[in-house]
Amino acid sequence: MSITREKPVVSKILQKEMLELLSNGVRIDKRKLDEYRKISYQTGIIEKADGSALLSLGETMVLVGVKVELGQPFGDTPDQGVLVVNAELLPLASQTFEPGPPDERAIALARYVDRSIRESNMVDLKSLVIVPGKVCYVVYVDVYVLDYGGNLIDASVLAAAKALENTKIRKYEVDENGKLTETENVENLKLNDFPISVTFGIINNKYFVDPNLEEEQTCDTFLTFTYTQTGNICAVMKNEQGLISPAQVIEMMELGWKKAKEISSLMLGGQKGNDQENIGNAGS
Amino acid sequence: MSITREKPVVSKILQKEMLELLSNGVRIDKRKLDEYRKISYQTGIIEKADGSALLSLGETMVLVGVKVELGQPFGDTPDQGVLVVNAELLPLASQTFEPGPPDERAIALARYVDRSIRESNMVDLKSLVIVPGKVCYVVYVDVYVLDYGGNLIDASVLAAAKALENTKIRKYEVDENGKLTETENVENLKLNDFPISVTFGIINNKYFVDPNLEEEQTCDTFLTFTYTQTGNICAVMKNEQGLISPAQVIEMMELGWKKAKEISSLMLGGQKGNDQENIGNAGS
Amino acid sequence: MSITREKPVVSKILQKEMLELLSNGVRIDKRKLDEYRKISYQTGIIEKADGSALLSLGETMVLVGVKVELGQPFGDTPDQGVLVVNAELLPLASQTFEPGPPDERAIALARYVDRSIRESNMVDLKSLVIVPGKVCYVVYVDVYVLDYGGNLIDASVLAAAKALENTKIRKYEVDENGKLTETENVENLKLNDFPISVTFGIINNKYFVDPNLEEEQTCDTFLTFTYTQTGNICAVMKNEQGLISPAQVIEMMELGWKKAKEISSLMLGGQKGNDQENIGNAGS
Amino acid sequence: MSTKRQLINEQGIRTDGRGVDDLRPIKITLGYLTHANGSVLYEQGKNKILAAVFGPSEVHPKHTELPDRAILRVRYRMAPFSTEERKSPAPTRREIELSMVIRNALESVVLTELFPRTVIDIFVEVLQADAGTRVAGVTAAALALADAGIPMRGITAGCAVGKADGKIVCDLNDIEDKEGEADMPVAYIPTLNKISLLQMDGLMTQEEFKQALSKAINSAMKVYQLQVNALKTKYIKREEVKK
Amino acid sequence: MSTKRQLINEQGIRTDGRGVDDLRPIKITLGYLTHANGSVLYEQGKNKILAAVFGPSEVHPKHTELPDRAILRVRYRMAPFSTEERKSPAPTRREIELSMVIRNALESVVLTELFPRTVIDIFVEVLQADAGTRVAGVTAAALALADAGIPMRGITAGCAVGKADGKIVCDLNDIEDKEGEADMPVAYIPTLNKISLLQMDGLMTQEEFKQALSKAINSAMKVYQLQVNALKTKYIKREEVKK
Amino acid sequence: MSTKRQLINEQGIRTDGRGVDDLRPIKITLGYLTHANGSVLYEQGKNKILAAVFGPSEVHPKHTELPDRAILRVRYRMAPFSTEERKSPAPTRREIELSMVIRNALESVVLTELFPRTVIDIFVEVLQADAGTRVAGVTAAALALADAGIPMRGITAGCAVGKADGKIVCDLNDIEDKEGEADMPVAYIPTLNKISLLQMDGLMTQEEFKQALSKAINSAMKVYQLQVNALKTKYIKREEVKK
Repeated sequence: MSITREKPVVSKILQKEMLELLSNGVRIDKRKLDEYRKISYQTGIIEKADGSALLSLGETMVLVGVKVELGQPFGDTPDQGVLVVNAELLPLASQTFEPGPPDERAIALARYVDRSIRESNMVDLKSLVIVPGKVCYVVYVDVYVLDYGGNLIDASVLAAAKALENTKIRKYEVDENGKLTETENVENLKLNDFPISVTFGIINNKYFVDPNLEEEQTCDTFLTFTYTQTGNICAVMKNEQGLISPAQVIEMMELGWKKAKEISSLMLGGQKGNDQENIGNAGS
Repeated sequence: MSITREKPVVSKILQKEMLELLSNGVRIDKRKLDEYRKISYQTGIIEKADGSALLSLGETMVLVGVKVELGQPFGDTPDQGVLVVNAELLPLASQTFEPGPPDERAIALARYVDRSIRESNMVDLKSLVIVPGKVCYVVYVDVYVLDYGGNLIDASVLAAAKALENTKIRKYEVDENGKLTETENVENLKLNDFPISVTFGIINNKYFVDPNLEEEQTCDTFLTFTYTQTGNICAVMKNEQGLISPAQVIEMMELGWKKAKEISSLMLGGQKGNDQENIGNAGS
Repeated sequence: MSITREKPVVSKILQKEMLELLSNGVRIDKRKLDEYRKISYQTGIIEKADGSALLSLGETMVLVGVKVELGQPFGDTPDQGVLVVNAELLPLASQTFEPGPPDERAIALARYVDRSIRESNMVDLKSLVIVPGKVCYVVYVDVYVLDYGGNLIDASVLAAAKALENTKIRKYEVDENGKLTETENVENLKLNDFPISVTFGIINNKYFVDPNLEEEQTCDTFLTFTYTQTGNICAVMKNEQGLISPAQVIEMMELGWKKAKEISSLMLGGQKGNDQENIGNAGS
Repeated sequence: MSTKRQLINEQGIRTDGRGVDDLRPIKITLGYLTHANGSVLYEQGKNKILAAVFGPSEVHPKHTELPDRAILRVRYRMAPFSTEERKSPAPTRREIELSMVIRNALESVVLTELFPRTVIDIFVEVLQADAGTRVAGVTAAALALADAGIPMRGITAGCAVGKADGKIVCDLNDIEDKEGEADMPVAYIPTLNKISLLQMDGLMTQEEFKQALSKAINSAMKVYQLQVNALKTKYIKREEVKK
Repeated sequence: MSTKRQLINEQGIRTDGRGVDDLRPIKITLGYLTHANGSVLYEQGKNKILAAVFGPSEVHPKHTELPDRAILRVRYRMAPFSTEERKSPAPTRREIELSMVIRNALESVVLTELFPRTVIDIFVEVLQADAGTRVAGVTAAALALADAGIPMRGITAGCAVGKADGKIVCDLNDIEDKEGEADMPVAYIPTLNKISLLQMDGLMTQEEFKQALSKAINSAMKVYQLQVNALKTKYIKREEVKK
Repeated sequence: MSTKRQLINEQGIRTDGRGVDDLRPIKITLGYLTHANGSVLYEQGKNKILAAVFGPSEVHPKHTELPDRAILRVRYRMAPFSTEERKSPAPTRREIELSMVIRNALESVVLTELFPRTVIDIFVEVLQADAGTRVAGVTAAALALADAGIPMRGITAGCAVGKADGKIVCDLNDIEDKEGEADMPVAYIPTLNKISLLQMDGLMTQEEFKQALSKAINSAMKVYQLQVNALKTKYIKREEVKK
């Protein structure tokens, strides 16, 4: 059962102020309507993971760890490896997150991150087969939300993509009898793309990118687009209960691609040979 | 833990009227004590299932879908296929059914349907072995209660039997190395019998067949017999909390067989070469 | 989540009396500070188990059943059998035990019994391998708490050890192809030691052995040592929320060993060739 | 159920030496536990059933209480070591069904209307299983309720009958249960001449069913005598202690 | 998603004979169930979706009620026999997500503020699945809500569009869903010109996305006409009965 | 535990270059999170433990509150990527036990009586595990509680000692934990000279146990100094900001 949740109380005064500012094209934290908060990330900080990235987007902080294990391909895709995405809304990230197994919000988040990676064809699943139909790599992507300051989706998609980029896999040799031997070689995961997601908050028919926590609690609804590096759309999700006009959907799709290009240059900028902290600002 | 449930409230006036009518051998819906409500059924309506039947008994409606998959025989019966019965009391069937995993009522229903099919030897389990001890057919019978108007047991047993009668299985060829090849051939399940269950409601030492919803909420207790086509008894269950005298048990057993024969001729009447709607009335 | 539980209410008068007596070195049930309640046990009473022991310690009663099945060694210990300890705080043992899956208290109890057996090296896990890496014995130790009168840990460790001593395993022959054949031979489990646990209750910096139910409800905290037969310590656990001074920890460790030797002679006394009732008293 | 070996020989003797109408040895130990309000260890053949009762007690959560009577909470469980193959500790569908079946058998005999807004907890733990555990469980629960002083309309006595080698036999043992042709657990209150639990699975003719029901009632009467004796003995002991 | 066989032929005809903009046959049976307050059997191609509504009712547990409006509880489930391979009865992550997605689509159209401190239960049972079940579920739920007499801002009509063999096609069938390049479920309220559900996965250019959205809205309009006709027919029948 | 390789060489140097009494490098980052009332990232060797505190807050459900003090809720979890082999996200029995063990260690030092009818939530998330996580968790939780301004009787400092190659060593690393002969986690409150957590598994003589306890307390004192320094630094910074 999915059950209506009580919305967190945002003071009426704040809400009114927010709406007045918005009608003048400004936001309560002084950002412009199309301005992201500061994005920064570190990769490789969890040595025991095969790949990891800690990403902060304003006050939101997400840690993604990737583990690669051996497993069996699915029956209907014997020539592909397996990708598993899981998300945990840790209760220490927000008093509104309950301890316990992932609830519908965590599941929807994990499934959206999964779609963004899978449909963009980011991870080359065919390269993850070792013995077709028998043995393959299983790539576990665990999204750990550490601090919840709004816009979890963008932070999670970007952190997951960055963690996958950071992932190394151990190579195996297969002899003629199909027996596996672990080698000393490690390689990067073979990647085809780098998906970028852009989320809009919508209040009273006004939309803006990257809602922060207070905006998120006030918004009528949300719309997220994930773009490939060439500007294709690989995933879309409307979230929460409000309504959107078709015309605005198209406007957001176009503005989203503009923002995605900015974020992309930030995310891919310092990649080569550098696993250290990388701070940038996609805003303005 | 099995916990006493609050009985649904039936108005005192209705209850009094029901008892007065009963003492004159009549029921609130004008039926005689030994009269069933109208039974009708359709088979084969779920094309993606290997067998299916939608059966209504008065206001009660049950959909049974059968899926046949390959699996492994149990260790102690290497020469038999596997039969699995599951029942769901869908919350849309009644506001008294809670969403969630099957509760004790659903489990007891599934287990009674299982016993009726298994102990009547309806499904020839030995015919479901493909490679003894290794591969067999697993027959999943899923009982879906869509509308709850009393007497779920009879409706479920009959619908399950009808769905099994409607079930086709794909044949496999086994070569000398034990390798399986799917063929184009489909066959009917091999059946040995057709169990008929008859349920009695008992109030104030009066009994009658096929209680409807209001009667069910008023009854002290219930007694169900399942009969094979030759009049043997293959399953019995007293349900709910009241008491029954031994003499009445025997009376009901004998009356039950009379009703079972009537229901049987209705259920088996239009069988041959006809998977279409089949409406009949076992009452009077 | 581990959540603070409300302590059962012990009357203030009783509590006051208990403390006054303790300051004079006496206890509410007249025992001395270092005196155990009566311990008695019976072994082999569950014929369908491969080993069993029913042990009572004052009003506490614990039944342990051991089942030995075939299974697979863990990947990292291909040359060892498997030991699994489970504990159930049956709701009939105390109104404070809830029905349902084992809670944190039951899990902590099971894990402590496990550690006592495993770290003492009581069960020779290497002797439980049949085909290295492939087939081994899996020894299931199920601790069933029947009556809760305080000091479950000592009763459970002793009952588990006694049940393991009572355990017989069926021998298998392995042919050159690695095929197993069950033989008629049964043997005792190969044991290397017999762990004895000693639990202290601590109130107001006073400590005493083997707290009974009322003492347990009043204690600040508890400390348990498990000793091997040669006086080594193989497991320690502080339980519940109070504090202990380091000096007292060492005093208890030393006193504990004195008590362990007494209990040990009682537990091992009547062992040889005798599976019948065996009553003794480690106290005084 | 398919017959694999001879369960009754030419002299009418069963695999464990009993005649067709004989019950297995029964042993009743009332007040087996210290902390429960009522308890019993009930042994019938190799069955070892521990039953205990708590209450009437306050109901938590509050909204499950009933204004006009006590609710019953019944749990039937088999110990992991109670059966030939180890049973997983997680409750099976069978255990969930039998908890309900036992509760249904007890609801009408306990005078719940005397204790409105309370709960009576009944726990049936099968420590060793040897066929007929659900009716042994009802028998034991009735004894534990009596031991706890809970007023009842009558003492419930349970016994299973069944069919083995084509004959109706009383109080099936484990082999007869597994290899026989039918199993029929019955719980009966002799003082009321009423049945509170009745199930059957297997194959019987209608004539056999009649005979089986009659034999079940006779067997329950024998169990009832032992229940009454055990309760009397304990009551007399208590009275003697009082003097 | 990878194209494995031809989904649209040279004449622009799809595997099931439809043109790219055609919907599958739709059948609406209002009031299918007796006991629910509103219900419908909604069939679209081989999809068979049963939706039912109960309420507004009292909320249990009490603390989940809201002082200013009704809460919605939505459950979307697929029957074990609804798919090619049997689906385990335990809820999947997909079913949990879709229950939420459907609830979100309905929250803004139901006039929940008219029924403070109550709950409206909406059950969507997929008896047979044939692609597009979530939007068929929203369409069905909207009909069941109307059948139950729950006031709404407008009737929601759902339809999926997608991309197959490089073309945008309406109302994907099962093969197109599995082997096509993109799937885009949309729910739309024609009287408000608003979208209440929008998802997409697969690969589309921005131009294709625009085209797809426009085709989705056109398809939803067709569904809407059938919804309105079904509701009118039932309403007229009721009126006639009254005379 | 069986010794497989040399853990301490002839010069008394451990596999990671430490002497037997040396702790691993410790790094304390107070206020790591924005939304928790108190938080810390605690690193010890490769351990990365994130601890955070919320409260005192209202209790839901109401009936679990206590009239005379705050209740504590503690959750200890290991991230799936924190260990060599991926850990399933479902809580293990070990995590359930350790949540309780950590709660027990904190109950007596938090001044819960100051906040009746409230709850204090303490979350310990192991982002990377490298032996000794339960005591690192207590150390981190104490820092997060202090960071949240929750009054305590004293600051708790935890450290594990153990036995490797027959010697008592401080602050076991992962290899020593797995291949050593004993592991003994201890939490200690220096200002009270009291132990709040004590466990041991492995084999030690009584003499070794005494030595181990003494070394554990010395190690905890070192941890305590670092805790105090970190808290002072943050306090001074705050004061400076105020000026």
